[in-house]
Amino acid sequence: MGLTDLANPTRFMSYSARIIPWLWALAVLVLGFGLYMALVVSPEDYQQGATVRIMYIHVPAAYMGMGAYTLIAISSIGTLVWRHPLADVSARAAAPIGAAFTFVALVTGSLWGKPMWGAWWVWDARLTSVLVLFLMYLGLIALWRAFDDPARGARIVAILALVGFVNIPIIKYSVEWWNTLHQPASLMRRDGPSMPPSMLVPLLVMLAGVSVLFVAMHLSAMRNEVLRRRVRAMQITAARAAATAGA
Amino acid sequence: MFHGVSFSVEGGHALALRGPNGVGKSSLLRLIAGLVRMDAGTLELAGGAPDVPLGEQAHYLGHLDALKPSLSVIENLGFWATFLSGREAAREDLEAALDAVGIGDLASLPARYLSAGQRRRLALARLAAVRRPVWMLDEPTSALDADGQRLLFALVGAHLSCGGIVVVATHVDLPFATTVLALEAMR
Amino acid sequence: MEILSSLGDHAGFIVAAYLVTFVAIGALIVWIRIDGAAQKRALDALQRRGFRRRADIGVDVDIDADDEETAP
Amino acid sequence: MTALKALFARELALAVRIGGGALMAVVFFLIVVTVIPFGVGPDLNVLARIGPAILWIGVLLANLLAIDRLFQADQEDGSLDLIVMSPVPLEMTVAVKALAYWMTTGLPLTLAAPLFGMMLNVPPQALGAICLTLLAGTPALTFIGTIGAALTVVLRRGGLLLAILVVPLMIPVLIFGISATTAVITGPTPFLTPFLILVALSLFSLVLGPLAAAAALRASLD
Repeated sequence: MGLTDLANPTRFMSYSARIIPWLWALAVLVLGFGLYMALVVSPEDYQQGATVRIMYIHVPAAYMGMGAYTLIAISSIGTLVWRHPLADVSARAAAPIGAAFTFVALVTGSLWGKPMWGAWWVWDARLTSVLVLFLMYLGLIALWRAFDDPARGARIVAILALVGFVNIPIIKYSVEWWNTLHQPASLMRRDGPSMPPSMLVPLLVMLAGVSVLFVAMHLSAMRNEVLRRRVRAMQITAARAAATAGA
Repeated sequence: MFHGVSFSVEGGHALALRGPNGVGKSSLLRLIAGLVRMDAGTLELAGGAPDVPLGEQAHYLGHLDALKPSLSVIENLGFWATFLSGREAAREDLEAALDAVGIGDLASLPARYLSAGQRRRLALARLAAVRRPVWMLDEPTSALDADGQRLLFALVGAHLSCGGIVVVATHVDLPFATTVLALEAMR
Repeated sequence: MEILSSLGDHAGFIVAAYLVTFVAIGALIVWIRIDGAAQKRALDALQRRGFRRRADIGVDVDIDADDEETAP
Repeated sequence: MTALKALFARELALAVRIGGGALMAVVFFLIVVTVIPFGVGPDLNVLARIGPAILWIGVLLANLLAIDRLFQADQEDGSLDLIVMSPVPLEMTVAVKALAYWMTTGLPLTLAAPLFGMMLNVPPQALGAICLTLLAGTPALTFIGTIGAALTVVLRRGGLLLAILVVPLMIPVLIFGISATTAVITGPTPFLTPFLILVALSLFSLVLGPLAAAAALRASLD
């Protein structure tokens, strides 16, 4: 079932209607298992003690925030280059979800930082980059809402999304240059994660769980978006019908 | 802008303002409506409420339709009916006004989906929804199709038959506007 | 609750973090559900009034162009 | 009275619906709060000292952002003519529109300020003071802003000019707002004196704003 098969909205609606319940079930299962491992099984950190458990939601949320923006960028290419009819639907559905995950990453990061650094918010490199990403999400959503006609807005927002995506590495590098207070990125170190497996496994399970949850939410949001466009098309028809019928 | 302009219109009659573009037909309408300050001369509605300025006893239909795209058709009309009359507008009256201009079944649609003609009719519905003795219409037939114009003439006819006054700036001959005030450009 | 005591002295922060996450993601899921229901209701209302969706004039023609659903 | 209630309801609906700019000011405020540390540096002590100033100036600028559309939107679609012609006194109409603008812009900014204050490491007791002073100050910012909005209603690119016109009038509000806040942090001066002056400024602008704005609207429609 290639991407083009999904191009047809109704086929997408019928396929997604079948897949979504299973996705929700899988998400609940994996997240339940992940939370159990994160909260109960995994050991405490010798320095931070129990607060390290916040990592099990902070890191997946931050990854999901990044992942969603990447998905939006890919969808934007779909809108601009392949003119895929569902590309804008996918991007528009992903933005609020990505923004929510980024917000969660910010709040959990702040809560995680308070006991360690003694301040609610520390302008360290990674948290600040996530904050800038959050602002870019708000920009995308605001621009989408500024257009009434989704077809016209799609291309314009797609350009903003791509421009934003290209700038993410630049922002990341410059923010790190601006401040190197944050502890070295343990998970992304070249020589592999420095975390013991007993911590890494729960983290990866949580990451998988959150990803499945994201796909379930994203497909549901896409369905809403398709319905919203059908309502809009019918409202236009209603107005035209009244005009042509000379009622 | 004007000088030596004087006119009078009895109840139940309509006055048509004619003249080339830019001669000031719209400005004269806005002046009567009280939107523009009058340097000299008097403006008086014999028989109207004495202390109430003319503008508050008149409807003004300008080139713009005063509609908000994000509000629905009936919300737009409901707002103006309440705001201009000071009383809560009953839904039946609003629906009746919408039917009078032929867009009754678009009531719940957002106004952004209306065509120019339909928006013009929604603006006209304001006149049907709130009773005011004097109507000032600035090229009311613009953007209206044949059916729309028929409804407009019916509305104006009803208004005139119960003693209302209409002052209309127009380029087109209107059946209801018999007496004409031709404005010439200043030499 | 044995878990709470095992969270050590910073238990408050951990609980707060998980709480915020559940509330935020939960609110998002609820919003998606509500939005879906609202769109379906609007769609039914319009369809009940007999307006077919296959709009030859509709702006998003490509969205509906190859659609087989037969409106009532 | 029902007419003003209808106007208030319409203004709120317009701000909240798709095209409306209700939360736009809060996002702009967040951007201001985010950008300044990139300039000043991540040092928390510096940020803590200038925190209240960043918050207040952020709110002042964010409040100015959408206020030029307060009358211009109505003027462009013809609503302003009907509003001026209606039996409802123009001063009351302007006051109601300003109140609706404050509810959808000033209030969210005031509620967001303590949250953003935490990002600037502003001490907790000052967060309360900031929220209180903004609650007293934002009405003044809004009502003074309406004067600028009315003055520039017919100008094409009024937004920029509006800021230049009214920001000088807002300086007293800024001064007493920040002095009341810093009174709580460093505190030789008591909190109450500047705060009460701030409230007085707000009440004064509650009266001056609608009067001046209504006069400006009538003049610009002429």
